[in-house]
Parts: sequence; C-alpha cells; structure tokens
Amino acid sequence: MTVLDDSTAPGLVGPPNSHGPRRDPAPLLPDPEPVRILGTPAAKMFDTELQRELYRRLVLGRRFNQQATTLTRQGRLAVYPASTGQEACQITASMVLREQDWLFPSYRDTLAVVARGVRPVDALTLMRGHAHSGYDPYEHRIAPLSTPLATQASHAVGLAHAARLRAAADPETAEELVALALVGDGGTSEGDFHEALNFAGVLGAPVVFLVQNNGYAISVPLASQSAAPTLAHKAVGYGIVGRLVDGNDALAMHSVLSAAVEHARSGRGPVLVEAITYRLDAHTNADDATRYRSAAEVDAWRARDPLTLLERHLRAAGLLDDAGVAATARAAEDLATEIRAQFDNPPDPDPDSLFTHVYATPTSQLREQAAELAARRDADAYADAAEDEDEDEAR
Amino acid sequence: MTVLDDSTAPGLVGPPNSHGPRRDPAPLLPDPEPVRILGTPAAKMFDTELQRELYRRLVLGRRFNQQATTLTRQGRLAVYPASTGQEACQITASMVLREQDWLFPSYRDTLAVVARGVRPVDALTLMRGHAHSGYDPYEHRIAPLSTPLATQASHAVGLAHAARLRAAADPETAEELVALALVGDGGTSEGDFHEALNFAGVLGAPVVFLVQNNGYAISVPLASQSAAPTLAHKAVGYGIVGRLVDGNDALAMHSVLSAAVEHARSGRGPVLVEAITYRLDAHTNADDATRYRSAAEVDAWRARDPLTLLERHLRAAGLLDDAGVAATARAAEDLATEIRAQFDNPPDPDPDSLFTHVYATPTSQLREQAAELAARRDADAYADAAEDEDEDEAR
Amino acid sequence: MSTTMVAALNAALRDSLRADANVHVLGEDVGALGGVFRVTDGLAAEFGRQRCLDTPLAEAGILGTAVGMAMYGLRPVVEMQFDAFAYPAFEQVFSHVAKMRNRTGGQMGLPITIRVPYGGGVGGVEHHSDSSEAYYAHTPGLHVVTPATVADSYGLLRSAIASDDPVVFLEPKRLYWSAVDFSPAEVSTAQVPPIGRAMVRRPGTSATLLTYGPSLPVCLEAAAAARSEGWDLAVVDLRSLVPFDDETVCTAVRATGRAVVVHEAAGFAGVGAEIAARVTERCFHHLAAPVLRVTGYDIPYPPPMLEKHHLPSVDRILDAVARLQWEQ
Amino acid sequence: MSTTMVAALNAALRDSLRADANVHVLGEDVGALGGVFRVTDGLAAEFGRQRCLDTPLAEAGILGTAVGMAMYGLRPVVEMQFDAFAYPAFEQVFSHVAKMRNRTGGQMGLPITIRVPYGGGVGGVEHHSDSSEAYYAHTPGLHVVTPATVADSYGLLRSAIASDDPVVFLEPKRLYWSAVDFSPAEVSTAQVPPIGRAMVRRPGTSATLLTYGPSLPVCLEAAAAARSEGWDLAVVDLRSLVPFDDETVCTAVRATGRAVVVHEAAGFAGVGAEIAARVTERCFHHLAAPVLRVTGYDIPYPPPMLEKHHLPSVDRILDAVARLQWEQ
Ligand SMILES: Cc1ncc(C[n+]2csc(CCOP(=O)(O)OP(=O)(O)O)c2C)c(N)n1
Ligand SMILES: Cc1ncc(C[n+]2csc(CCOP(=O)(O)OP(=O)(O)O)c2C)c(N)n1
Ligand SMILES: [Mg+2]
Ligand SMILES: [Mg+2]
Repeated sequence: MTVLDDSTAPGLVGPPNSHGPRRDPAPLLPDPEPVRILGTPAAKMFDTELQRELYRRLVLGRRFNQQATTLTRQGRLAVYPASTGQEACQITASMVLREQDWLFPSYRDTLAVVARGVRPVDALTLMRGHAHSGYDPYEHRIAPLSTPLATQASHAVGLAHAARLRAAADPETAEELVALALVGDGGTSEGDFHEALNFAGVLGAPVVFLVQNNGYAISVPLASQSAAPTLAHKAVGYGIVGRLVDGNDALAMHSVLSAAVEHARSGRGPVLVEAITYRLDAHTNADDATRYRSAAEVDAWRARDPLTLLERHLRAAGLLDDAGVAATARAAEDLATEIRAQFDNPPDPDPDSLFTHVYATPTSQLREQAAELAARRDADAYADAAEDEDEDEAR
Repeated sequence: MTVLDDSTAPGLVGPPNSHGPRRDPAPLLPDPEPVRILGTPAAKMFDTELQRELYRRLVLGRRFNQQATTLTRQGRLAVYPASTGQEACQITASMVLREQDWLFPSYRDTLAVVARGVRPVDALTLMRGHAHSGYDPYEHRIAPLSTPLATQASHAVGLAHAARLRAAADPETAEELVALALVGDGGTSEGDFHEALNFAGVLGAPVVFLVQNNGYAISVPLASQSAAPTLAHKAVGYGIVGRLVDGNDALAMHSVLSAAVEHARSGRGPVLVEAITYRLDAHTNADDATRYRSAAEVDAWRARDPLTLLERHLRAAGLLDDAGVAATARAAEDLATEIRAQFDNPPDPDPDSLFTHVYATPTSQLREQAAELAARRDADAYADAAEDEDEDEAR
Repeated sequence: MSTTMVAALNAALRDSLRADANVHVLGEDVGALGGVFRVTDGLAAEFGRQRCLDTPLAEAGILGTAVGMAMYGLRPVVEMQFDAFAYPAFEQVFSHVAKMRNRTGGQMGLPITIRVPYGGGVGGVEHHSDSSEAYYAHTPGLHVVTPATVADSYGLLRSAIASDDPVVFLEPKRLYWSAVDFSPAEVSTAQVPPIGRAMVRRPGTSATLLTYGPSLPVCLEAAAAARSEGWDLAVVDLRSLVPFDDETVCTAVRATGRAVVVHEAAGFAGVGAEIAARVTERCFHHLAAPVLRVTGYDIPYPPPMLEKHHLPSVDRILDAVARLQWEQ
Repeated sequence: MSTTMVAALNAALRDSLRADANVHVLGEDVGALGGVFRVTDGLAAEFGRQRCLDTPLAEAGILGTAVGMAMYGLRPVVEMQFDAFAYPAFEQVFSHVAKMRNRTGGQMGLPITIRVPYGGGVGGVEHHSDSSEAYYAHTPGLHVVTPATVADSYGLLRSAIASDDPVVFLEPKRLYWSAVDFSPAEVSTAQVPPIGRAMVRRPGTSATLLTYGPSLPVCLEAAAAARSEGWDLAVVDLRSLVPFDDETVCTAVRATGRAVVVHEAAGFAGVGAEIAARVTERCFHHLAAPVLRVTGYDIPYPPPMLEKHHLPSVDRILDAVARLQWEQ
C-alpha cells in the first residue's frame, strides 16, 4: 500500500512505479527524548568489562585533549580543535568499528583517529604543520581529517557502496564493512550533507552518519543553524533511520552506535545518529568562546561532563574505586608522556616533497619547478656556507 | 518542554539555549495520503466560479503546451520542455499569488510564467534563443527561468527575507509578500534545495516551495532519486510544514497552495508542498521517453489527466456543459492564434547587445571587444555589399 | 567504418568496462537513457545498472561518491551532464579530487575520470555552452584532457580511465556528431595516445595556430583558407592542457616565429593566456610578433542566435594572422 | 592613528551600513564573534543581528540568499570564511551572480559584495590558504578587486559595496594585521578610489614589477633590495583584476621595457598569465625581454612549515629580474 495507491481513480492501473518507493515514516523517526542509559535500569544490564573499558578510554581521551592543547601553548602544535566534553562520542565512534570498517573524520575528530590506533603525533600532523596528513589511510582505514565540512560524508557513502559492489562481485573475499562519517551540527547545513544522506538512502549503503551536536558551529548556536525538531529528524527525508542519543552518556553512545553500525552492516540501510553533547573548550585554542556563550551555560554542561557522569555511575555500581581511578590516571599520564616524547624532535619536512605527490608521476612542469627550487636551495646553502667561511676568516 | 530538558541531571540549570529550538514534529509531517478534493464531499463546498475559472485556465494552459510544442516542430522554438499533464500545478502556482508576490520558476515552468501575465513569446524567449530571458522580472515579479536546478530556491528565500526586513524597517510601505519557488522531484536532490529549505526554516521566511513530483528527472525515476516516504517528509528536517497533494486535482492544488501561501504570508513560516503529478510528454521535444517508461504507465496517467478529472467533475456537478466546453476550446484556439502571431516575425537580435549588459557600465576591455566585433560586422557588410555590386556588374 | 565521436567515446567506455572490473560509470541519466548525448548508450544493458549507475540529481554527491569508490580501489567514470552543471561539484574537485594524493603523501590516489561535455556551437540555451577548462587547468593535481578528433576521443578516454590520477575529460559537444572512418576495435593498446602529448595536425611555415578541442576544425579550416592569402599555417592540437606539452608547442612556434592561440572560452585569464605567456617566456627571441589570441569575448555565453558572433571564426583567426606584423 | 587592515575593513563596513540602510552583512560567525578575523567586529551590536546576520553553515545558501536579497533592492555583503570555503558557492557565483544582469537584459543587477579572505603566509592548515582569484577573474560579469594597503582596503571596500555590480573582494589575509597611520574618518567620498584603476606604488626605470594583494609588500621589498644590485624597479599594484587597468600597466611597462609579474597563486593559467599575455600583446616592441612570472608553484598549497618555499620571495623576484636579459 503506497500513498499513491488510488484504486478509486478510474483508469489508474495501480500506482506507477515512477512514484515509488513509499514507506512508512514511523520507524525512521527518532524518539523525542535522546537515548540515555546512565541513571536508568538499563545501566545494570550493560557489560561491566565494557563499562570499565569505556571509562579507561574516556580518561585517556580527556588527557589526550589536554596534552594536545598544552602543545599549542608551547608552540609545538600550530592549532588544536579540542573535543573536550565530546570524548564519549569520539571514543565510541572508534570502538564500535571492526577492523574492516572505515572512519571518515572531520577536522575536530583527532581523538577518534587516535582511538582507532593512529599514533598521536601522526594524527596531529595536520595541526603540527609539516604535512597535510600523517597516517596511511589504508593502514588504519581512516580517511584524512576533512576540513571542508561535510564533504567527507559522500566519500563514506561511495566507499561503503564500493565495498558492497565488490562483495557482490566476489563473495569469497567479501568484507561486510561499514563506513562511519562524523559531522558536526553546523556541517549538517551544507548541501554535501544532504546529498550524502540522499545517496546513502537511495543506494542503501552501509553508512552510519554520526552528528556530534555540540550546540555550536564556532560561534553560531544551533538555533541559528536549524529549526528542525532534532537533527535526527532529517533522516526521514532520506528514508533512513534517525536516532537521538545523549552524547555525554558513554553507555548510551556505545549501544546506540553499535546498533546503528550493525544495522548498516546487516544490509538494513544507513542510519543517522544525532548525539547531543557539548564542546567544553573553545572552538580552537585561537578562539575566544566568551564572545558567544555564557559561563553559566558552560558550567551547566561541565556538570554533565561525560567523564563525571560515567565515573559517578561506576563508583555507585561498585565497578570503580579510588585505586582504579588512580591507576587510570597513571595510564593517562603515561600517554601524555608518550605524546610529549613523540613531539620532542621538531619535524624537518623536505621541500622537495612539495612536488612528489601532486601526481603519480610528476609532470615536466613540476620537474622544472622542483629543479628550480632545488637549485635555489643549493645556492642558498652555498651562500650560507660562504658566509660562515667569511665569518670564520674574519674571526 | 524540549527534548533536552533533563531536570533529573544534577547541576543542569535548564536546557542550554544552544540546543534549542526543539519543537513537536507532528504538525510538520504530511498526511500519508495526498490531499484530494475531486471526488470527495469537499468538492461540493468549493467556490463554483473558481472551479470554472480553473477549468478555463487549464484548457488554455494545455493549449499553450501544445502550441509551444508545435513551434519546436516548425523550428520556431529551439527547444520546449512541456508541462503537459502538470497544468493544474502550473496554473494554481500562478493563481494563488497576489500582485506583490514573487514567483521563482524552474526551466519547465513557462506556463506558470504565462499564467502570471507574461506574453507567451516573452516567456518563451529562452527557448526561442535570441536572448536569455524575455520579460522584466520586476514588472511581473517573476525571476528568470532557472536552468541550474534548485539554485533559485535560495533566491526565493533571500527575497522573501528581504521583504520582511524592509517591512519591519518601514511598516508604512510594507508589502506582505510571499515567494513561491518551483522545483522538480529531481531538483530536491541538489544541495541547493537543502540549503534553501534550511535557511527558510531558520529565518522563518515567507516562502512556499512547490515540488512538482512528476516521477522523473529526465529518465531517472523517483525510486532512484529518493528513498523518502514522500518528498514532503523532507520538510520536518527543516522545521517547516510539509504537505502532500494530488497535483492532478486542480481543486486540491488550489486549496493546498493557497493555504500554504497564506500560512507563509501570515508569518507562520515556510511550507513545502509536494504535488504528485506526471509529465505526459517527453522531457523536451528532443527527448525519447520510450527509452525509460512504458506506454502502460503513460496511459495510466493519461487517465488521470488533470483536465479530464476536472471536466468530468464539472459536468457531473452541472457546472459545465457542451457549450461551455466548446466556448473554452474557442478561447484556447484564440490563444494559440495569438501565440502564432507573436512568433510571426523571426527575431533579429543585435550582436552589440552581447556587451551592453555584462556590467552596469562596460569595462574598457568590453568596449574594445565590442568595437572589434562592430568593425568586423561593418567590414562584412561592406564586403557583402561589394560582392552584391560585383554580382550586379557581372549580370 | 564511419564512427562519430559519440560512438568512439561509447566504445572507449565499453572497452574499459570490459577490460577492468573496477571501472564503473555513474551520473545523471547514464543508464536507461544512455546519457543525454547517448555516450553511455547500451552500457547499463551490457554491464548492469550497478556498473552504469543512474544517480540522484546532485553533482557534488556524484563526485563525492566517486571519491569514496576510488578510495576503495574502483575506477569511477563520472558524467557531468553539461559544463555548467559541474559547478556544484567544484568543492569536491578542488578540495578533494585534485588534492587527495598530495594530502595523503602519495598514499591515496584517486583514479577518477570526470567526463564533461563542454563548449558551445550547438544552439544550447544558457548554462549549456560554457567552456570551463581554465577552472580545471588552474587547479594543481588534475589532468585536463580534451580530444578534438574521433580517434583521440577513443584513445584519450581509454588513457584517462587507465590513469592513476584524476582526469578531467572535456568533450567538445559540438564535435559529438562529427564522423570519420575509424574502427575502435582495430586500435591496439600500443596505439592509445598517452596523456600529455600535443599533436601537430598540420605542418606549416608562416605561423603556428595553437588550439584544442572544439576549435581544432575551425583552425584547420582557417589554415586551408590562408593558403589563398599566401600563408602556410601550422596547426597544433594540444589534446592535453595539463600536463602541457611544452616541447611540441615550442618547437612548432620556433619553426615559424609567429603564433596565434585559439579557443572559445572567454579570453581573460583563460588557458590561452597561459599558452601565450609560456610560449613567449620560452621562445621570445624566436618571435617576430607577439603571440595573439582569438577567443570568446569576456561575456557570459550568448543565446543561441548570437553565438556565431562570439565563437572564434575563420575570419577572426585570419585577421589575427594578418596582425602578426608581416614585413612586406 | 595606527590602523590595521582589519580595522580599516571594519570601518568600511560600518560606514557603509551607516550610509545606506540597504546594506546588509551576512555570513558564518559574522555576528557575536565578529568574524574569525574580526572584520565584522561590533557590527551586530551597532546595527542589530538582522543587518549583520549569522547564517547557517552553507556557502551556496548564503550566496543564494544574498542573490534574493539583492533582487529585492538590498546590498548584501557576504563573508566567505576562507578562500577554499567559497567553492561550495561557485555555482551561484558563476551561474547567477556573474550572469544575472546579462541574463535579464540589464533589468536585474546584483549589487553584491563577496568578501573572501585569501592567500597564504599565515601558517594555515590545508584549505585555508588558497589563492582563488583566477577562478573569479576568468568569469565574465564579476568585478574582482584586491586591496594591498590599509587605505585601499577601506576605500575599495566602500566602492565595492557602492557598486551596482557584483564585486568579489579578495582580502589578503596575511596583510590583515599590517598597520599604518590612517584614519578612515578623514577619508572624504571624493578620495575613495574607484574600482578599475591600478596604482604605481613606486616609480622605477630598470624594470616593472606587476603585482597585487599579498605580494605587493614582497615586491616593494624586492625593489628596495634591487637598488644595491643597481636596478631601479617600478612597482605597480593592480588593485582591480577586473576591470583591468591596461593604461597604467602598459605605460609602466613601456617606460622600462621589462616586466615581471608576481603573485602567489599557482602560475599555470593564473592571472599572471593573463597579465603577461596582454602586456606582451600590447607592448611587444617595447619589450627587451619576455615578461616573466614569479608565482606559487603548480601544487596544492603546502602545509605551514613548507609554505615559505612556495611563496614568491624577494630572492625569486630578483632572480627573475636578473633573467630579463640585461646587456652588459
Ligand atoms: C565548507 C566549510 N565552510 C566553512 C568552514 C570553516 N569552519 C571550520 S569549523 C566551522 C564550524 C563547524 O561547526 P560544526 O559542524 O558544528 O563542528 P564543530 O566545530 O562544532 O565540531 C567552520 C564554519 C569549513 N571548514 N568548511
Ligand atoms: C544543476 C543541474 N544539473 C543538471 C541539469 C540538467 N537537467 C536539466 S532538467 C534535468 C532533470 C530535472 O528533473 P526534475 O527536477 O524532476 O524536473 P522536471 O524535468 O521533471 O520538471 C536535468 C538533470 C541542470 N539543469 N542543472
Ligand atoms: Mg558543532
Ligand atoms: Mg521531475
């Protein structure tokens, strides 16, 4: 039964397929309340090892954010868009993926990249400034961090679609992979977001779109960004499932995201998840957040810090004690020490690398230009050496 | 009460405004069945004069489509994308607008343009080929036909928004205007569509988006275009009202569209209307529709021709008889005759016009180029004249 | 066997799809319809709707999806329906397609072919006749190729699809229906022209016309007409704008000492400016006259009834040749 | 009074908003934040959030909305946050903004100013340092303006907003914090520079540097350094790429017989190619050497730690001057 089915209209021989498919919107719509587990009976059913693991990773994630921010103050990172306050989203986004899956991060998602196994110094290459990206996307199955907002969403769709095509052609080596694309609340306004969701819906591609709704796009609050009931409601417009979750509730995040990923993996189509969270730090170290939000607002969210919520719960449930907290804090310090060590030697990128990867094989134009730069650098080196000699002689 | 309202969370001092506004999605969602009036009791309540007027205009509209198609066969129009079968949408789109309102047509909507008062020959200028647009947008309050699909939707939003700003600044001369943007089912896939609806929702601009869902984007059926329950469901993702209507039911079209326009006019925000209709002709005269759709499908829709449905209803209701049909047919023939007369003289556009309206004042570069072309044309004319003379002499 | 450019392009797609299971075609109306110009005719029937995919109407989404497919190892061939309708995809072109290999230090190349029917001369209404090559050619990381002959459309398209780098493949739509005796089946792999080599289409001694795509036939016609004025014009078909074949071009210009660049895109900051500038840089002391340009005017593409005034014509080319400061 | 370029731009916006109720500013973060570069600082507070509107994050939507506002008689000033983030709006730029007046036979002009912070040299991560001027300059129907001095940023922005045509206003972000003694309040209407006039920033007799925007200070530095090599270099600041001031440029080049074009965008098919080509066309017999170009390489903009190698430097400019075939 479709909305076009109009058997009363004389002469209409059933609904023309050109207007299909029409489906029941109800299962696609999110519940009005975001899914929460912490503080609900469901928390009791949640795997205890996983709870401890989530806690450990959140603590390390927070320490990562702090350490990276410190590196900017020391001038060892040019810029860092912290995900402080969003660690439950970042960590679970990586945890719910299997090895064969792909992650499509946005510029704020370094932590998710690190959580998937990339060395911190490599994940931070973009922000350090010696190269555009510091990890092999194929080794980790992570696309490079995407700065042009929402543009990576359709890449996720294409990759997931390609994997299904490949699997259909060659079931032997089939990978049932899922692509997870991370987008911000601001990013949902871009046409690219719309086009990606539409393609995903039409192709039925195994993609999960996770919107970390942290309330702001730099300074612009959600109210100036969207008038939708929730961002998750956008899903229905693409015939895909929309889900709303408390992004500061690590247990809820983990269960909603893993359900979404397995929904997509099992061929039941894409899912759009909106996680309601908050960026506790400024947009980046260069931003002044006091210009656009109140201390009271930040304080209110600090009280809903995903770490605090989880720690309180674990302690109450008897899954964590002072010793456990201390041990985890030590592990976090170890991570911080390791990161600092990774940043010990300032990078010294080779100018010749400017020309090597523009094309698979440099064009003759680029060979000329590379030679020109190399000659100039040789000449400079020679001049420097000569100057040194002059100085030596003068001494 | 918002979905973020979580008074149980300790320390949360009410929902941060950064996550608002959150609203009830229910009133935004379209009914699953498209609105129909013909064949329902509501038809009895419908203004009888308006019914007759709709019939008259539909018949003239159909004749316009036929005449324009004939002109392509005669080579007097380069191309014509007919709206045959979609006349109820085209005609009502123009009828529901007041003088101060603006229409933002897509390339297929010449009939709507004509129905708003533009001379057929001027509305068809684009298709005739001597200029890009043949009417003064300010005289008729109609933007030029937009070929880049969906790009005109945000123009409608900007204009409607500007009018409200102007009205707020100067209530004396305030015009309560509505902008109506016409988009096709295919056009809804473009990022521009999304961005326009989102801006409209956020700004609360008085815009109505009418999607004429005729089942195809050239050859691509709706099923390959969207997996949404209906295209009208997309509205909820922007916090705007979505409505679904039978686009071949002229009474339903008129009442849904006028309600939408008055909803927008009264400051209650934008509306997205999906009209389910069918293009009975090929995409354009140059298209071969048999490549992608069956004769049976076309026949099924022919039986739901908006003219047939309306005429049958009017006759049954005693509002139309053979004499009325004949009189309307004569009026339609008069229109066709008038159109043919308008096309009698082949246009002879002035090449100098190429340079006059690139900028308000031509740049020195364009003055040089215009002079070059003018000199060449003078030389050619001179050469032609000389040749003629030679021929004369030779004779 | 008489073959049109459309048929040659179609054969190139078919042969590429046959030769490599990773090749996939996608775009608007490429399936049942076979494309508005019929370049993909019959491909969906032979290779299935998945390998010749009718996409939703959204150019950025099409290209973005192709990027993801290429990341996974496929070789997508994207059709943009018309020149101006590729503009919505420009962020994907500039920020991802052109840069991905560079962004990832060479680890992730994108072997995508973007087919763009371009240019005017077909009586198209506005937005259907843009010459957009300069936007692509100015963007590092893209190869930009445009065939002017039936044989080249077959060969260069095969090379483009085989390339490990993204190729913007500009098809001069006004040559779509030009036909010559040519049989794709007889083209051996060795005969497929590589990307990056220009071709001297006609030797000459008086001056050199440098051109590409839709303007090649006009230049050849001008060269033929020039005989009667006593000029023996060489004509070079660039075929590839990026990489640029400096060697062939400079050799041809040095041989005559005079050059005219011809293209139909607007002149200002067009590809012709680059050609004139680099030829002058490299051949200055061989030049008896400045390199001149015959191009479209700096105006939006005209409506059909006026386009003949805008397009480089034999007359305009001969006038430019006449202005090359000939000593009497 | 020491004024930065940011402050001068801010003053130009403020004065334009005061002078004409139809002027409206819109873009991402232009309101409470005052823009990521603070160019719109304080405008929302003074003129209200409607006249300095924080929009949703969607560049095509921003520009499309501005088109509609301009249709209704407003004068929108749009801020694109960074060069590369204007790309999503390119279809609106190319197909509507640039063409609307022409499409409507002159009946509908669009007095829109599109402000684009552009170029590198600020240590920005990828996509934050593109020089996109060639895309705009090649598109007929746009004015393309780029100030290089504090005073010009004030004056030219006022002229841009007052223009009845769309103006792409390219702000060299690496000069944003350059400061000079300048007081916008003392600029009379008569002193506001018109769009379309270049400016000789330094007279000279040996050779002429032709440049604009971020490269002007580098050229002036090079000219100062050149004195010690015995060269007296003229420096011309184009200020407006479209319209192009052929008169000032050709006069300056003819006077020296030698020219070098300098810009930081990739060289291939860049604006420098146009400048070199047209100067050569117009001044051929005055030239002792080919017009040379010093530009960014034909590569995606480098990561921060390598950008110094990519940007035209004093050294590279002097090397080019040395290659201008001086007789000993
Ligand atoms: C296409 C594009 N436009 C603008 C920007 C500049 N910009 C960088 S981050 C940002 C805000 C992003 O907000 P959101 O999507 O909510 O992500 P968040 O920063 O909150 O993680 C903007 C406007 C960009 N990176 N890309
Ligand atoms: C941006 C853009 N892409 C592609 C096209 C080419 N094109 C013209 S009409 C059309 C199909 C439009 O379908 P739909 O929106 O359903 O409108 P309809 O033709 O059915 O009225 C296409 C793809 C275009 N005009 N603009
Ligand atoms: Mg955000
Ligand atoms: Mg349609």
